[in-house]
Amino acid sequence: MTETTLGLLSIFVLSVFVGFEVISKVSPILHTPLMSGANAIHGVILVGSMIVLGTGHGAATTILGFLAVILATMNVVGGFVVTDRMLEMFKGRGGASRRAVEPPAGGDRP
Amino acid sequence: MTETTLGLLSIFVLSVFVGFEVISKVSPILHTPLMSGANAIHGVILVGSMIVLGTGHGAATTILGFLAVILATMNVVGGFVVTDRMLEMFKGRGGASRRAVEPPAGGDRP
Amino acid sequence: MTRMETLELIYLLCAVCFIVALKGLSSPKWARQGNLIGAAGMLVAIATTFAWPGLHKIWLIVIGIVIGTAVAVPAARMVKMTAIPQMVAAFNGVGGGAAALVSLADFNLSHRSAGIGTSAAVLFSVLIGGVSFTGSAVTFAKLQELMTGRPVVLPRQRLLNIVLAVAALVFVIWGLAAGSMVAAVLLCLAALVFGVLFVLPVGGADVPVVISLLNAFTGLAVAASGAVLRMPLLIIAGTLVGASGTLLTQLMATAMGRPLTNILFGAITAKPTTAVAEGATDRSVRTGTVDDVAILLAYARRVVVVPGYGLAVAQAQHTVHELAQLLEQRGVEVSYGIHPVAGRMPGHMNVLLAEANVPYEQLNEMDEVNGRMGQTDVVLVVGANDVVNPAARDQPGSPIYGMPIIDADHAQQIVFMKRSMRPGFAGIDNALLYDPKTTMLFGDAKDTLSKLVTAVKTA
Amino acid sequence: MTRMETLELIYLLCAVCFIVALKGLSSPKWARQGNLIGAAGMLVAIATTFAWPGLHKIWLIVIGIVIGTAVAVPAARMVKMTAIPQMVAAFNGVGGGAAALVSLADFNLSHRSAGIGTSAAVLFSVLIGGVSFTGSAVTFAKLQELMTGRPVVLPRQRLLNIVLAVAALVFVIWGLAAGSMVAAVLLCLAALVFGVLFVLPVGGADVPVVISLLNAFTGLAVAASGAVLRMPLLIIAGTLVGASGTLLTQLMATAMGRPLTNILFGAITAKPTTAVAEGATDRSVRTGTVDDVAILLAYARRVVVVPGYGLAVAQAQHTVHELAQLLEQRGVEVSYGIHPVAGRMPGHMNVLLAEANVPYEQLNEMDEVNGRMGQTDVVLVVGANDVVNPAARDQPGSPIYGMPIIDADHAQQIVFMKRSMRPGFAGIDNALLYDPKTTMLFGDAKDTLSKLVTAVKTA
Ligand SMILES: NC(=O)c1ccc[n+]([C@@H]2O[C@H](COP(=O)([O-])OP(=O)(O)OC[C@H]3O[C@@H](n4cnc5c(N)ncnc54)[C@H](OP(=O)(O)O)[C@@H]3O)[C@@H](O)[C@H]2O)c1
Ligand SMILES: NC(=O)c1ccc[n+]([C@@H]2O[C@H](COP(=O)([O-])OP(=O)(O)OC[C@H]3O[C@@H](n4cnc5c(N)ncnc54)[C@H](OP(=O)(O)O)[C@@H]3O)[C@@H](O)[C@H]2O)c1
Repeated sequence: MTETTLGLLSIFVLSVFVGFEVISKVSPILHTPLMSGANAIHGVILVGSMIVLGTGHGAATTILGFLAVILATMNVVGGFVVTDRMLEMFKGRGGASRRAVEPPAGGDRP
Repeated sequence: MTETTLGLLSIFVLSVFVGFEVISKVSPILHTPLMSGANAIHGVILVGSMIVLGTGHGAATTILGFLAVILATMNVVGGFVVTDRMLEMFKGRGGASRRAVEPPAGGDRP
Repeated sequence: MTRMETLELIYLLCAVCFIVALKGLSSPKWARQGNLIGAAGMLVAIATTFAWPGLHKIWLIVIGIVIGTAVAVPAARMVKMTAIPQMVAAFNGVGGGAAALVSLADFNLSHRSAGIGTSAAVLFSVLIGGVSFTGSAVTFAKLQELMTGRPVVLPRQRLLNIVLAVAALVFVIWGLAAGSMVAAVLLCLAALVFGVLFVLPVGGADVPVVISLLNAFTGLAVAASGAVLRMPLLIIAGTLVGASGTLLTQLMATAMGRPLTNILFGAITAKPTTAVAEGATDRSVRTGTVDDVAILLAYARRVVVVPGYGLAVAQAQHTVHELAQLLEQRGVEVSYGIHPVAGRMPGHMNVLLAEANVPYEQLNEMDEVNGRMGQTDVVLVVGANDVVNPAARDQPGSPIYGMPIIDADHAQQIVFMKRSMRPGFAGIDNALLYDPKTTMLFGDAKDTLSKLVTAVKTA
Repeated sequence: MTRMETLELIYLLCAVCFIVALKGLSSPKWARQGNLIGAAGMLVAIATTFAWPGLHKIWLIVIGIVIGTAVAVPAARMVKMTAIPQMVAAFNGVGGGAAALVSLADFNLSHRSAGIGTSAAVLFSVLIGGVSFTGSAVTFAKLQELMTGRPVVLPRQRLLNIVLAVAALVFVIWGLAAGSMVAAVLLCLAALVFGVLFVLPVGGADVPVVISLLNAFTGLAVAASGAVLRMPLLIIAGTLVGASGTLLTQLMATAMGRPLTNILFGAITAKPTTAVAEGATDRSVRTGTVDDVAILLAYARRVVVVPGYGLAVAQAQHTVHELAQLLEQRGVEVSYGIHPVAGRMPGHMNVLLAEANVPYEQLNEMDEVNGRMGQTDVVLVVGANDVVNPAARDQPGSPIYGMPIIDADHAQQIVFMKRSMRPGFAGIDNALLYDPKTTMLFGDAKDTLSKLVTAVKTA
């Protein structure tokens, strides 16, 4: 990858704003699923783990990378599955009650 | 500048999200000042105009760049001044009424 | 850190200022600070640019900035509150023009070597910036009443549009394929013509929505210029405005109760409307005296004031507040019914009444007052017209049909303060003026209100 | 487009999926779709990575992924709803560990040539990732009751903390100055110890807030690893989680009514509390029968059900809903008072009751029920304890002092369903159990509720 340091810094700064803004309207009901979903998302470190393991050399790097792949996979897979299980509970609700949960403004479409 | 095309694209995409999210809670009272303030912000094209004029060469570029500097300056200066004039009107309000205007959630700090 | 990296770092901080500024501007409490933070970021960005490696013609740059400032500051300072929308339009248009010029100027240097990505960004910026430039000029002319506020559809406009679109497409392909400067210039000219054609058919009442849209356009043009120059600062700032402007346009259109496509293309696709309310002028009108109305108000239990554009023209906000205070001292419950598009810009009435120190609690939104309209004794319509026109509910053929209105006709009595029977912004007749429940008080709103204040004092 | 650019473009789309996922997850309507979009983006990102130029040891990678999946899927599928928080903690901890390992592994290759910026990112990622790893392990142990849920302060913990901090600082400087792998490994070890010391003093009731904080930590560690590898995807995703996790932590702490610093460092800085409620056990308790309570409920006008952790343990959500429906058929007004931190995770009760199809309108937030508590005849506390403990209002020395509670003591009658007089999560006595207005119904919540249903039917 050839991004400049300042390019990466810009991406970081903008992501901070997106991260703050995007969840600023969350209802307390969803605190736990949101935390769990976010938890799954940082499992993207699996991509980094794969690259380090797959392009590195030497025993130490291979061992560290292999461990990282295992741990990161647990993070990703477990994270999404557990979040989905939690959210499954909400699905039983009918249209009416679902509408009541929605914030009134139109701005909540993902 | 040496950013890669994909770095710039990432910055663009993230900015789209920031732009949408950051104003999604605006109250109708503020539509016009917000529009006017945003108008001033895109006056940042002045920076581009200065660079094109200052680093370019040839008569055509100089003329185009010089015109761009004038127009962009009008955009910046006029934009901020007129927005400030509009917002000045709101300042007369006391603390109590101001609190009433505020959205209840704590998420509105800039 | 190289000098360039230092510059980029400062620019990034400026970009953060812009984000914080937008965030501030969308909260009543921090709006003013937000604007100042944006201005500070801009100042730093401009000052920093003087340190750009290899920057020449410093004096020319300074002269350009001085000229621009000398034109803009007096204009922005002198403009009357009621003329602010056209001022915003003007400042927006020059920004779009600048974005197009920057791309053209850069292309003039680089077009032989430019990659297809850069060429695309140049052409996009030229196209959108050009549309924004002349489009804003036409909105300015409409709002400043240099031309009619009604939708203007040129003969054969559809054909013209199609021809233009084809031409633009040809120039774009040519520009992309050959990196040709000539194509870019021709595209710019086409964009300028297209900007005019785009805004002409928009009815005056919808113009603010178009200003907001053109504002978003300029943002995108600036972002594209940023891509041409490969500057993150311009990309971030331009995209921010492009995205937030698009959302804002949508919010405004919603407030007017009209889909965006209708606003933009309504006049072109419309069938000639049958003149629904024609011949209504021979209906009778009840004219009241100031004293009649003073008594009506003084003995009412609940009064709703509906301010409109005429209040702004007459600068009657302080007087209306005086009247309201007087009535309240007499035990009358007074509130203001603020239509989201009363006046000539969204929030116009709020700004004016805030200037007159009307307490925020008394400013009710449309839905609130409508809910209690049945229990309202008198609606005092001060220089408003379209926002209480029942045609928006009743007459599907009307240009304002579908716009939510303040249901003044559901109250016991309606008092209109205006100077004549002339229609409002939308240029259509208002049946409510002829309603048996309505009393007309002709004259300038401020004059009439001062007289009312005196009369209520003695009532 | 080069192959690398194609990969980067796909990664950018995946990053967009993650943003959309977070946005979906914060809206009740789109939460589940949001999670699925996130999962889809992740799948694409992982699949794409197999096309990374020069990727070797594919089989080792696949084996790693298979092992990880084989461990995680059953764990995530089998876990009981009540144990979800510790599950989240565990998955978060391994993520932090992976981030630290990735940085270490990359540093192992590059440390001789790494610039100071890269070294700093490595050290940051190792430090934060390590803290998150052992910190999460301790929270897991606390919640899974492998150790006490009470705050644990080691002897001389302050001294230990200072020593560790100094050591970490030395390793950081060493690592930065010399790009030393040894320093990085030592820093990792220090971070692992520090993670333990960081979470031990946190009281069990505050653990979910700490999980959220560690979640944000892992996000930042992943972002730092992304900076090491210069991968925008990791930076975006990690930062998103870091930022939103920080905000979420703040929101959760607010819901518990306790400042974050108090939660994290309260136990270390606290003076030894005088045992305020000791010796209270000899006070008398009124035990009721199911039939008494059935009559009480059947003839009440207004009943508020306050569910708590015990409801989840007993899996009594369906039974309580049955009882509520029965009472409503008899004309009793029933609503649920949901405390934001009832159960073991925020929203725990909402999730459970939604599972039992309780209509959303009946789920009232704390403030709503408190407002009408004076007009409530019976509060039925089902497996809750701390969330109705008046000590949070009255006893400044209490560990839960300052937490907003449901004011069950303001109602006419209180009925507690629990198995014993044992305290709840916070491990403190509840004076309300001894209140003259209180009736105790001992036993498993589900059993007792089924008996109540039968009794109410015949009442
Ligand atoms: N808010 C926005 O965003 C925005 C922007 C642009 C356009 N618009 C459109 O503008 C209209 C706003 O409705 P509105 O009801 O506020 O205004 P309006 O429909 O334009 O009516 C204003 C009325 O004020 C009267 N008036 C003018 N000067 C006056 C004075 N000195 N003293 C007393 N009366 C005076 C005029 O009648 P006389 O001439 O008889 O006195 C006119 O009928 C809507 O059609 C809206 O769509 C809104
Ligand atoms: N929501 C969160 O985010 C979160 C996370 C972690 C901790 N916490 C903390 O957890 C506490 C939550 O308060 P809470 O009132 O919901 O719970 P609690 O204070 O922990 O009390 C739960 C009660 O349920 C009873 N119980 C357990 N199993 C039962 C069963 N099978 N049948 C009937 N009763 C049973 C227990 O008493 P017996 O043993 O006598 O039956 C216990 O007193 C707060 O301190 C909160 O800070 C909250």
